[in-house]
Amino acid sequence: MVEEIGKTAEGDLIINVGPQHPATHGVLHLVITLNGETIKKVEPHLGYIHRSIEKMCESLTYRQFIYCTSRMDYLSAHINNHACALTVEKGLGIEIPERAQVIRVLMDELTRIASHELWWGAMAMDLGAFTPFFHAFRERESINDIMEETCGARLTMNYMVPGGVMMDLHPNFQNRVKTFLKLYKQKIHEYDELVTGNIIFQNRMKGVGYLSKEAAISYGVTGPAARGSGVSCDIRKLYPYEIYNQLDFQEILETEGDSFARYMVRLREMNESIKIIEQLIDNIPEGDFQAKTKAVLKLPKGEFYQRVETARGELGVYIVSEGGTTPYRIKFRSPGFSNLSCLDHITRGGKIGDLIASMGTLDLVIPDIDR
Amino acid sequence: MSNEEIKTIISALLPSASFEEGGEWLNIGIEVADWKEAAQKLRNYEAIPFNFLFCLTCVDWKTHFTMVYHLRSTTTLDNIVVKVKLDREKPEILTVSDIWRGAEMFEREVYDLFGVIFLEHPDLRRLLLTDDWVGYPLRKDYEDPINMIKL
Amino acid sequence: MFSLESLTTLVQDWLNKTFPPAIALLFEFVIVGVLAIALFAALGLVLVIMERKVAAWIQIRLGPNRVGPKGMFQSAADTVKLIMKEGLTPDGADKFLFNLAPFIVMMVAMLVLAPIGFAKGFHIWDINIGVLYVSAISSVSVIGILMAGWSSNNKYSLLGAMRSGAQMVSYELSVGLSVLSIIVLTGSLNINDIVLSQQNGWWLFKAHIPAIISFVIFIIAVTAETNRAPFDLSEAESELTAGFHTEYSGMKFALFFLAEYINIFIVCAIGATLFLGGWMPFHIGNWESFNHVMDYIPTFLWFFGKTFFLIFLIMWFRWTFPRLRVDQLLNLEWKYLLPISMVNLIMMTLVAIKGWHF
Amino acid sequence: MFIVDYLKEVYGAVKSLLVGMNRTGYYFTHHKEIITQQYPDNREELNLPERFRGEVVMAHDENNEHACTGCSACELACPNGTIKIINKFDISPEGKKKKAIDTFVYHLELCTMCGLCVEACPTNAINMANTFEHSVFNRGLLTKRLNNPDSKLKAGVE
Repeated sequence: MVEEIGKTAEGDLIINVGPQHPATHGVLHLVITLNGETIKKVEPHLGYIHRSIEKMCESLTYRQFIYCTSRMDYLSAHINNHACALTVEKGLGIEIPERAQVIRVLMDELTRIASHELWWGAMAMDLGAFTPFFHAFRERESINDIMEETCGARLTMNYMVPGGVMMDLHPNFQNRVKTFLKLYKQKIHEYDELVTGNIIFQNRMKGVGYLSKEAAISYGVTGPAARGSGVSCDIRKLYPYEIYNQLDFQEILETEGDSFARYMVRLREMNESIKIIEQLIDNIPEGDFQAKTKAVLKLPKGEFYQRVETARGELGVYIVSEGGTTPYRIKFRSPGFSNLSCLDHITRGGKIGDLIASMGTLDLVIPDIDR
Repeated sequence: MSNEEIKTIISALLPSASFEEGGEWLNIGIEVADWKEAAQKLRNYEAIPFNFLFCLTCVDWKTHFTMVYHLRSTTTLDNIVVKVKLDREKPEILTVSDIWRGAEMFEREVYDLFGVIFLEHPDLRRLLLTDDWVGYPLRKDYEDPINMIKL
Repeated sequence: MFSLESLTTLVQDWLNKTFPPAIALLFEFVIVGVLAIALFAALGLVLVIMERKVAAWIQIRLGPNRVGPKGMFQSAADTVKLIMKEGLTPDGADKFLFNLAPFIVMMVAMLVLAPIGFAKGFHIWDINIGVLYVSAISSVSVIGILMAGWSSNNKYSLLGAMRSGAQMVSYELSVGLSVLSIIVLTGSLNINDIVLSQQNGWWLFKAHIPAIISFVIFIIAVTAETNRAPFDLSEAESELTAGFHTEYSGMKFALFFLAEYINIFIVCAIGATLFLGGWMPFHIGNWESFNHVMDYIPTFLWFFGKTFFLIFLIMWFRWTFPRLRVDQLLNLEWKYLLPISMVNLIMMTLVAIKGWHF
Repeated sequence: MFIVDYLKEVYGAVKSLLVGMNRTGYYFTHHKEIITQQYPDNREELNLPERFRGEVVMAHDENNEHACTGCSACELACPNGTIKIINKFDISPEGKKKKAIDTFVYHLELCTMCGLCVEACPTNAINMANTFEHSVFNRGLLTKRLNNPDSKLKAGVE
């Protein structure tokens, strides 16, 4: 049986999962080859939401192109914008005020929690439990309200500008965040009661979708998916940006490498983000929220690469500048793209249900993959 | 490890490599013919195994293509950038998908958007665009009369 | 005790007096048919709105609240919508079987209704092998599901149907064994006799531990047999889009949908009859006055109350648990439920022989 | 000890299921936890934060005057070509020609509400309004003219 896996034979069932399918959360198209219920091969077909953002950005100025990246990984839109702003700042060589840095980190961590909340609900829904989805949205909504109040939008915030943030924090911000922290602490134990401790859920997750440490590195898997396999890859720790090196938080690592490990990494990561927010929320320094920049930004000739840790993994922004007002070439190294590449590897030999569980724990956002 | 130290190590490892100054990380230029062998060496170098290919892309310089490989070592956390110049008329390079398996998808994407042919690639097909798409959109001379955004 | 027996005998006597026996029988068939269909329609409407409200409250939502007072007519509006929709038949489908399948599933659901005692002296057919009849007929519905899955000419449907087949064949065993453990106590397959044997208390309480175990197994197994979450593998939404009824639309889909709810109602009615005394009011041993007070509540209310409680339990499962994987589903049956229910049956036999029950 | 392990496993499984049912049962009985907002009915109490970006508007004061000088900074800042400024030349009483805005065209259907135009505006002539119910039956209605007819530039704004 094992040697047959990966080869197609007569009598195999070839099924198109997607582009419209309840479990792919978007327009991912997987062509799976089945022998009965056993998966022999999974082949992703991409491009259903390809907008050629890289090409579009070549005709946008350094201020304008940031908004495009909110539409890539729309669940951590803030962190995407952050990466772009950082790259431009690196090119310009400007220092940004400390207040702006703290605001950025706070927003990043709020976004990370919001993204993981949504993932948690969607993950449970993939496995057939509908209720957690709504419970996760309750907490996520309060983050969205905070975002809306300060940034002016709920999902595609576009709050970052090169040199800082677009506007100062809303006066209510600190109170709202503290209310959220209180709500979160009241409700987080429900996550364990409803899903984590549930025997059906554990059976569905444990030992499913095994990704070894070597394979994770070889496939370029990053983020919680790789940390579930014991690969230390948190950019916030390895290559700290902004004020992350002054903060006290842990890089969550699990070594099992199965879906449950990836699940636990994300749940524990939310607590780490809460820890970061608690450290910062009462210590926002006074000062400017934006550094003084020229109206028209021109990056010097050269190449600039900056990576940040989004909720899904390592996002890299690679700008090749010819000295003009627009990037000559821009490349987004999106975390979902690399994480998707290991899907075939981890699902072969499993059941259809395992495919759904593994895919859920990779936390794929399709616009991020297609770009 | 500083860029200079990596430079000495790499120049011992790959005598034919050229180095480019500037930039955050060490830029290494490698000829197309030597690329596969150099990639093997970089991957399997014991002191600093560059085992993590975190970004693979291509830049169209109108006269030639440059393949850009960003490599990282997960043990020592050192980064290098490897650049391989390609002929624009006949862009061909050996695949590295057997060395870093994540490269398979990246190379398909580059093939799709730039038209670079990766020799010995296990499954070189269009990834994002439809199979019957004409042209390679990320090339600088690509013109699409309908869908282009011109500002 | 409030009884509907007088009503049924009255109708029968009047019909037999007025018409020749053959025509009277025909009239009785018509009345029963109309009543059964009316019950189906009413149950469909009530259970759908109930499910949606239960789901909404569990999920901290309001649920349907626009059509009618508190949204109570929502399912009627949905029915109208489903009737108006076009019932598509896919090109590659086996058209005859494709259109037949929903009716088979529906007919099975109707047939199982026959021996159930809705109230004292109110049932369609007081058959002496009632329980056997129910478990025999209810397994026929898998034919309808297989038929639907195969004839749709869709791989999702086929996979769903195959899963459903494996699931029903296995869980039938547990249902049978847990029903059997009550039969051991009553010594009769007649549903009326089973109800009457619980005059001085329901079997769930009278036969204590083994009865509770077999009740739990029964609830789990019937949840699986009616393809309800967490055992809804045959229509596993996130895996097989909609499983065996992926290709169905309009009223044909509605029939599957309705049959699912009718099946839940029937298995819950059987569960209520076997373990909770059917239409029998809540009696405790020989506390005459207490029992007498309980008798004032009409028997059909008792029956429907118990049944709906069990239905609520099954809905509660659905909105709490994730779905099992297909091999875990079969593991659960063959490694856990079946051995436990076999041991339990032996215990129950011991209890019955030794008279260790109340 | 196989039987003991088996029973422990069954007990643990059943307990974890009951814990979950307890949680959902709590929400089933506690209706005050419901968080649904009945959207079109709660229009009155719906308070959007003042920074919410709904659409670009141009503020006019009671004299029908605005602050837009027609410098087209917003047009340049917009990533999507949402804004188009058509200028005209006013003749001031002294007989001097002066650039002024004729029409401020705003394509709502192209707008992504990024707020870059508001950031770029040197005179704070435009700002983001809180309105969000933008659906119309005719796409043409989404192309808006932001300056009122016969409106003038506010005195003192350069």
